[in-house]
Amino acid sequence: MSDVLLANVDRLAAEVPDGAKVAVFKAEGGCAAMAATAALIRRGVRDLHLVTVPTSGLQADMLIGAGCVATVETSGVTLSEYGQAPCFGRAVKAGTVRVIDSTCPAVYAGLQAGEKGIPFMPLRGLIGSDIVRHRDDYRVIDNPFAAADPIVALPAIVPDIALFHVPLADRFGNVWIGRHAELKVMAHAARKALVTCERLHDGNLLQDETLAPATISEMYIGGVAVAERGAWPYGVTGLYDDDADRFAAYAGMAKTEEGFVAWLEETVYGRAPAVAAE
Amino acid sequence: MSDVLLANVDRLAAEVPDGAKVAVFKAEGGCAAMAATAALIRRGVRDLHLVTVPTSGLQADMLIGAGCVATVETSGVTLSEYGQAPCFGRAVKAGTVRVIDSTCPAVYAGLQAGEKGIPFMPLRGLIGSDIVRHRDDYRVIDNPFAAADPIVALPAIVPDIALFHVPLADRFGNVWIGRHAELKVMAHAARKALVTCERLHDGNLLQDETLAPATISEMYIGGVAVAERGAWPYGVTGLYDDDADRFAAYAGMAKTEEGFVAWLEETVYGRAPAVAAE
Amino acid sequence: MSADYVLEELLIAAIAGLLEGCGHIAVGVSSPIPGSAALLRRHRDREAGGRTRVSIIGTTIPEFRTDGGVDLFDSAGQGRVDAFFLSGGQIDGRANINLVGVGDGYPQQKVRWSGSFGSAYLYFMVPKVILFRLEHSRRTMVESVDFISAPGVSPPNVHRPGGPYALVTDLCLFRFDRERARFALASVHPGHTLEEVRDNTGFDFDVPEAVTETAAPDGQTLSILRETVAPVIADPYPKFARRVWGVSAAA
Amino acid sequence: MSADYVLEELLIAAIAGLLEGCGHIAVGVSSPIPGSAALLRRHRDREAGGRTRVSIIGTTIPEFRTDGGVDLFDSAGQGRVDAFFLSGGQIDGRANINLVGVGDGYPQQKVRWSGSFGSAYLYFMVPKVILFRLEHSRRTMVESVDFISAPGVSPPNVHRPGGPYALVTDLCLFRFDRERARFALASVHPGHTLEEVRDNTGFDFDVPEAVTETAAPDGQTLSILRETVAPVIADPYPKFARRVWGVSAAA
Repeated sequence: MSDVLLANVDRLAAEVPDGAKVAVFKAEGGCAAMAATAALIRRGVRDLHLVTVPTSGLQADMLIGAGCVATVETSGVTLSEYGQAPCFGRAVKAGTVRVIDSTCPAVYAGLQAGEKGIPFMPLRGLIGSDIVRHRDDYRVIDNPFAAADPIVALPAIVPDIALFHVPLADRFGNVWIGRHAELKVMAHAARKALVTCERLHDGNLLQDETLAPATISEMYIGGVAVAERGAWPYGVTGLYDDDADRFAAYAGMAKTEEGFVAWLEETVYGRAPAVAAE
Repeated sequence: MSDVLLANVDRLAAEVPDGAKVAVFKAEGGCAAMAATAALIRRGVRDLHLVTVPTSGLQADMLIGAGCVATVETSGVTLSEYGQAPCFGRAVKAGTVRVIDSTCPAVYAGLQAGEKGIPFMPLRGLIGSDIVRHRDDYRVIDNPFAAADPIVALPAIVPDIALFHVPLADRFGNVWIGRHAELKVMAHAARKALVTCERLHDGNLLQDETLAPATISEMYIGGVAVAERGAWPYGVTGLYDDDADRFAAYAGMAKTEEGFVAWLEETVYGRAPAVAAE
Repeated sequence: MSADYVLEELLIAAIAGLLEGCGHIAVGVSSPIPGSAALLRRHRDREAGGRTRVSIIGTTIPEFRTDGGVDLFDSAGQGRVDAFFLSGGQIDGRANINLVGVGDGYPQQKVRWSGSFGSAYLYFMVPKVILFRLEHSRRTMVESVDFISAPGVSPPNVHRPGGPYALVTDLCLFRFDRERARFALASVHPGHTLEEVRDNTGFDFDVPEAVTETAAPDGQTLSILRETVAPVIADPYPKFARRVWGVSAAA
Repeated sequence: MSADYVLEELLIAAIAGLLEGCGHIAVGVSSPIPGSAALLRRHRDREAGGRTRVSIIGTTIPEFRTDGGVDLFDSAGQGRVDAFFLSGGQIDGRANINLVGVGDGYPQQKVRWSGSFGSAYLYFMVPKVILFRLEHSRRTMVESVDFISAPGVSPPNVHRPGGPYALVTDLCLFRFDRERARFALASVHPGHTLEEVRDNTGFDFDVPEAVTETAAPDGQTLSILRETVAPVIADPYPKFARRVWGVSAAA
């Protein structure tokens, strides 16, 4: 459908209302929609309920630092080899963001319940973890097929929006996700998916027998915008590498609020660094 | 692993012990392992618990007719446009096969529970169906997240063996399934998958960025045998068509036990039809 | 005035009318008439600027293809399928359907059919399920089915966003009242009568004061069917398209 | 006699010993030492005709790649993962691990770490979980963690095929007794003492009569590490391979 193809990432960001429950994908592999994240910050989105699938890094940290996030439901926010996520840590300690701790397979299982249209998914493990103790939305139930066998029931996660970046999309709104099968779960569970892509594929992805299996049908897609290098500073497998210098710069700058603001000025608003008065 | 690659379909069939719970895939699209099915009949396998994922046609009908099956758990056995499945119908009426009626999404959900290693999967619908009334392995439980909201809990399905046919496999035991994503669920849920393929792929399927997403890792594969036209008389999308004449012949011949035996002679044992004494 | 048409075209046009307002229509295997109706509906909606989507299970046309069976049922569970078609070897007056077999003593019934397929789920989850059965007789339209593959109605506490909406046969069109759990005759096809329907129906149903005749397809509808729908439906259903319209699949 | 080696090589060899008998070893992100140990184990097993499989999360080497995150956790749920590694900002004497933060008043603790990742699940499902933490101090080895990301032991009615097997630090190697819910010192690394371990451990643990020294890697092991393991582990962990072995990824 031609109206799925949006003009640019700012047009895509406009589709995310304040207060939306937004699922974002883990950093590795280049599926974090970073150009769209900058657009969300520029648009000044507020009160997001961020669900990291199942973890996040720079993307969640920037959104939290920029004040876009009311709640973050996550199995982990980290800059990995570049250290702890500074804005996330500050905001949790200050209580300016509500953190809902989860564990990776519970995020996937909750989304799979959303995908299947079932109210909950049972999952092994978890019992005795303080995650469960603090989650009043989990239930420990009896396995109906065995005696005295407790199991955690996880409520379905149904994001308003799944936001991610892919290598390829077509003009019909179909998107090709490569090896990242979890993106299908995310897109199916969400009310709609908003997607940035490196480039447009000529023709219909669903018509290509080798690309179709890793293609999400336009039925699930609310909008696609082309964003070349849209995962930067993350790399996209086979296309470009992580920008190690920028990660190191972020890890340093975001240690202070002032430094984080300067980072936003440079990378989100595209304004040259302010020259210190001498 | 080189010992995953087996010499031929008869060697593959030898991996299926009597009494095994074997999951087979629906007929459409060419994933029914028909050459391996003939090998199973030749080997004289007995007492199979057949799980059709979620339905079957000629494959289940032949195995039942040949006396290989003790139990068939199915959402439907049919020759589609060629009519009802004759051996299945006869065996159910005679009580020589135990039929466990299911419904397609319940088969998938049970396998997904097996895939996730959880004891059960909740599923909407089903309540009030006689399927549920006759399945003493289902439970109707209360949704723990709502008051007075019954929902069916389906026990995990864990086949001993998943048996199917694919277009491509490699020497490491990885198999490429194209659009048939359900085969991943089947292979993951089963203790091991036995697979026939049209041809071998040079190199490692997991190394090809476009083929890898639809590839099942050798971790799940117990054996692969090359079987060119291995779905025949079913067609394989893009390679060869359904053999309409053979289906019509089967529908006619299998109407009687004698005719079915003659069909086996021709197509399973490769013996010429007996010439009637004149 | 209406042009010459065949029964299939009458049924397709009638079903397309029932599908009004459905954003996503899914069609199961071996359903050429419902499939043609869905395509007719989509054609009309697109001419009016709509985005109606049709999934035809088993087709190789990418536009109509689902992402496999799991995806079809999951998307119905998510509420993304607005209309679907079911049939039954037996259908009874409470819209229970039977795809399993005839007779007592299940599982060893005297007639065994294929099985229930996805009916026990989709009948609950899809808002507008249209029952379709060409053979309208006391053998198929029974007072009470011998096996409930999927029930027509459910107790109020059972989660059920979907259910039966209408029943289309070779004789007539019924609408289903979910509150009352009863069929009401909506229209009788041209050439048939209320008496004929009564004689061939094993269940009791409501009859409105003035029973209308099922509207014959107009010339424009027939043109769309023969010129636009036929070559598309010929891909999944070549025999049907050849028999009804003498048409082969579009290149 | 043993050749010159670095601490990393000692730890890799010790962990490889713990992995004996594991058919499938999975390694999480940011785990170069466990990853190298898994590759050493696999090398040895293959030389003995075994089929040991290693999955290293985050690598682009197809052989070590999982089919995405859902597949990793599901395969652990199916019992297809025999060994995994976890760490903790805090680890206590009952093998509880904390990846969330330090201090009271959760969630507003005085130190906030990243989060629990998959620990609350994998710790239950993987038969042999090896805890690995290079900093052995009273800050990390505590009497009782401030937040239980994943518990070391569970009541007998809780389904738990997996759990802690050992704890490897820069000072020593503990084994974990699941019945008694206690660590027992297994060996102290060369150059360190029992007293040093006691001084730096905030929890009580068992000490066998004769505490052994962690075996130094022999020359053959060091050859395998430097010639076979190093160029492979350099793909996911280039900095580590360069620092420890001065080696870059195999072409």
